[in-house]
Amino acid sequence: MTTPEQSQGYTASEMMTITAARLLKNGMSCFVGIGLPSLAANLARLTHAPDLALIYESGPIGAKPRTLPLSIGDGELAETADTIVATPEIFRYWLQGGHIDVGFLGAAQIDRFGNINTTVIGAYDQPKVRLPGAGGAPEIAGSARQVFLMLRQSARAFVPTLDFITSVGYLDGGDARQRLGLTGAGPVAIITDLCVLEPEPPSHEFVVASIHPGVTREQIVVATGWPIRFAAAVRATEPPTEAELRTLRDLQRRTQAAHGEAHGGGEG
Amino acid sequence: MTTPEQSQGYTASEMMTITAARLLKNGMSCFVGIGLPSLAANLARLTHAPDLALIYESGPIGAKPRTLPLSIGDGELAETADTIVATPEIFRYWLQGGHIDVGFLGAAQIDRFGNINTTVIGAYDQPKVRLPGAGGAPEIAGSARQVFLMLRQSARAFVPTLDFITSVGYLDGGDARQRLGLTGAGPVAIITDLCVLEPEPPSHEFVVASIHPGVTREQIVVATGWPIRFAAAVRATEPPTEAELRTLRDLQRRTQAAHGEAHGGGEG
Amino acid sequence: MAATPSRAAILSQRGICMAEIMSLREAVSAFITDGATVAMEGFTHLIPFAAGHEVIRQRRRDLTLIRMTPDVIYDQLIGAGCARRLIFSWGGNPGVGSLHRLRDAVERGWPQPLALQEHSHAGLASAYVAGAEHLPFAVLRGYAGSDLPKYNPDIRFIRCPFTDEELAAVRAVQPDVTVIHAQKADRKGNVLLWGILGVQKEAALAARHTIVTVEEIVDDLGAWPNAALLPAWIVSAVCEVPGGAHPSYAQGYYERNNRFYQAWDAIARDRETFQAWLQRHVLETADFAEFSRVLRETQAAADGEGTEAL
Amino acid sequence: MAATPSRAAILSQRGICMAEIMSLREAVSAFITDGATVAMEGFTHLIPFAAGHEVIRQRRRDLTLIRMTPDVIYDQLIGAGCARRLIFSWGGNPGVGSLHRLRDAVERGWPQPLALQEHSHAGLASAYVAGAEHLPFAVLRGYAGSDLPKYNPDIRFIRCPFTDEELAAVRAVQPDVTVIHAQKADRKGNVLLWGILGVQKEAALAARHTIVTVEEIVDDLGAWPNAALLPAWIVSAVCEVPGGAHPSYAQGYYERNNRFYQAWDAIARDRETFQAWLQRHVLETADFAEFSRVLRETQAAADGEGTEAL
Repeated sequence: MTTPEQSQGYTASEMMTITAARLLKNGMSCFVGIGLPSLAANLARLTHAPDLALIYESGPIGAKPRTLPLSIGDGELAETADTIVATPEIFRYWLQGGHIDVGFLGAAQIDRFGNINTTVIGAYDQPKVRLPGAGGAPEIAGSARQVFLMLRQSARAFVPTLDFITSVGYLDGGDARQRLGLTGAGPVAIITDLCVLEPEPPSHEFVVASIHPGVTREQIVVATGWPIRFAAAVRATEPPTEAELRTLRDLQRRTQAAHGEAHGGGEG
Repeated sequence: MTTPEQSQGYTASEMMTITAARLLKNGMSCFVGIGLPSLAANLARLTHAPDLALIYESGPIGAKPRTLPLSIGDGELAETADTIVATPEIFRYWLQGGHIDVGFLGAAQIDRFGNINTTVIGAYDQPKVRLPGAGGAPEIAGSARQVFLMLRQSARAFVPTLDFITSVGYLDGGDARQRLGLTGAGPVAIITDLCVLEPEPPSHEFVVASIHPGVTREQIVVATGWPIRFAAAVRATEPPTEAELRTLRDLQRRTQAAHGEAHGGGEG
Repeated sequence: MAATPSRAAILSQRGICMAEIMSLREAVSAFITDGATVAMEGFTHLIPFAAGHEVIRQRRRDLTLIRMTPDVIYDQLIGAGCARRLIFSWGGNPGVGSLHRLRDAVERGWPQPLALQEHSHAGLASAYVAGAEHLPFAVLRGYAGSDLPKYNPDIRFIRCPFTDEELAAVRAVQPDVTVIHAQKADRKGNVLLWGILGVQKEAALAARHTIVTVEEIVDDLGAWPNAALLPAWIVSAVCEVPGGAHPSYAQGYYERNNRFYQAWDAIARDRETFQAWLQRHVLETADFAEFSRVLRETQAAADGEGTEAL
Repeated sequence: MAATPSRAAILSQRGICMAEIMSLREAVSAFITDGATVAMEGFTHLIPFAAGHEVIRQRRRDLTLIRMTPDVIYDQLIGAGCARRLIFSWGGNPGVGSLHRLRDAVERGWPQPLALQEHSHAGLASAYVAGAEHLPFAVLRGYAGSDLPKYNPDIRFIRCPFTDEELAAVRAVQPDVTVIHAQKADRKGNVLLWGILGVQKEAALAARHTIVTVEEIVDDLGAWPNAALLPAWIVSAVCEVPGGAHPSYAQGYYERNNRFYQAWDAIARDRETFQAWLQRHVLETADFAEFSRVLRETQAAADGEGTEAL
């Protein structure tokens, strides 16, 4: 039996990465975490957004890595950056200062209002799984002008209630975020391997806005831990172009050659 | 008639500068204003304190100027410094951070507790003379581990009551400074062209501790706007050595040749 | 000063920012309006004199000027009647003495009264940091025992929420426009500066718009690691103005003209002398290149006469 | 953490500070005591692994460890039983996954319980800044809506004295000892670093004592303008330890050993494997040079066997 992926000539992961990359506009400044966000942002830079300015929390501004970094502070980022500033400056002058157009975040758990958990599964004091923790996420979520969230969709990750709120989306919805006085607009899209979700005003609950080719509504429902809703007019995600796929695969091939194995996930 | 200065082979200004320079110990870090403090600090560096680290508020750390700067940000300071940091860093990380051993200040007016005025003569809102203002002085006076004050002694400058307190010494004396919670110990010496004054515990009123050669007590009394007191055991300032005078005059000659005229005063 | 919400509103409305390379005349005309709050920074080094002259030429009025050390650049703007308010921390002619136009405005209200808001260097530098950090205030160990807080409502005292210690707080400065001079920009508008940096980066990041004049525009900045570089996407306009920091200096390009600073004392001391100087050198010249030619002529004539009248 | 007054007291008692060049063994022995608060910083780049090993060799106990990204260096210290408390902001193996020794200590109290104080990067970076600035706290736009402040008493919320806006405050971190690795020092003890700088300068300036390991000690640093340079008079000890950041990297000297980070996952996942590794590579080696020799041998053997057991 042929899987949908094989029949389509690209994987769900590739569709997710390419969809995320397309959301980045040329000339934007983008605060990038390691893993999927870094992959998508660099794909955008290598395709339609050559002047996308990539900022990594370790200090590089305007990094143009030829291969994907394994860690957030790889030498490749430092060597290709326009400049490198100290970490407090990145967070205080550049992110908090209001100069980041897009913040790109992943998560272990996410809820219907785009709040995320990267801290702990189970109780904080008696964790079932101790996750790496906050990193740059809480302030990226608060201060970037817009936030894109990017993670694989599953009922384990898309939960009705987070075990721990590490970083906020729209809290419990409505104007709750606005009342916090955050300077950034919050998450405007969740990009998954199945679809793109967008917040629906006025509740700001995330609903399915665009479905990737070959994916069914049923698949999305099953992969979501809450009763997921669909927008009135759901779009069909454009399939990857030849150029997008080629660039993405070249980037991953170069990276694999450099690091000796597939690019790992996680911030760092 | 021969003036005492001529008969001594050096001027009162030279005695003042040399006395101030002697107070600086090798290896100290010294926050330097332009004018007399810069002259004295560089003399110390060129004589007994080669590893004196000079910090200028414009950013140079470890400046080793060959000629005296006219302004606090001369290229000569930048070119000879170990490094140059931004001005906020100088004040927040280095001075406030507690890394400055000695702060060196001048003043237009000073009182018996070592408080100084560099802001205004007359009322603040209707000034008789508008002086340049605070500059780095208030926080140098507060945060340097010790402060040296340096100015020519006259009843116009050594006043019973300041028109404006720009920067504090011991306020109204006793433990008033301590109660402010300042991290630095405050002024430990006022070096003038006539003598050295030191704070007398427990009041911290400045009294004459050392008189320069050829100066009489009467001269000091006349040049002080309050009833100046003398320490129980007043010392006699050591006259300049040949080496001190030669180094000082060489420095001033080099400076004059570089700037085309005598070194001006005032911070900048 | 702009309140925080309005800046946030502006940020959220702002499209993608990217430096445009344009003439200084265009930049001043596009971004500096009457009544604006303007910071022209540069601590002795890289003072944007050319931009100051252009503001005078375009006869901007009622500006609130921010600068740690007003220096001769603001003495000229104040004497030319461009300013109604000054936020500063040390107002002298470095190594020379008074700024006479500043004093005339403060002491005698000529050509118009000048309201002062006065800080220490540490206080104003911290206020710029707060502006760059998009915070409404900064905390410092400062002003304790000083009379300055009595006259500046933007200095207050707060308590540490952990130790209850008392500390000073200063309100952020958030200029409408910051103007700085730098050594180089590339053709995309990325800006490189080095040497004494003052508060230029903070002033640029704190402002809604930043105009940068540069000594030269090059293909490749050739920046070293950790260089002080302002990316094109936080800069509004880049203007090539060689010598544009004169009589201040640009490390690697030319030295400070100390002689001009000394001569300024005599020029600025007297209202008529100042006005004649301003007329001939700034108001009657088309741009900084012409200013520089006229200045060289006056200076050569002064050399011939052995006087200091520049 | 040290309260502010005691640091002020120490500062006022301190004589003239000047770096001494000494061996890493001497430096750890002289400055790091049981129970001390220690920050070993370096954001992916320049992580002071050699110093971490030396602390394990000298069997220090009950340390409070501070580090934004604990990384493999703290996984080793925690697994070796040196720490009782960790202040951090992201605790993973970068690009690989979990830090298993950290998780074992937190989830199962092995080899001893580890108390966590947890920040965001912005929060902990700001706490270092406050430490460097000798302020008891820092203000930031942060933590709004997050659960982190519920579990960290060193995060509170304050109001702006000018605008009444609510902002986060974090207590300063002031390590007893900060340890960093840098590229170069000169013979006086001035230290130069470049590339990714992390919070090293802040951590160094915030500490009572700073130990710096360097790739090499040279006659002339050859620093460019505005370089990240720590003068000898804020450094306690400089130790020449070539390769001392491995498996992290030193820009201009060697690259990150990504393979070691990947292999660490298997080593650290199991208590016995970890203990055997620690015994053979750290506890039974005399210094970092010997560690490096042993590691090369293990690595060569693993290559021969085609396994990842380093």
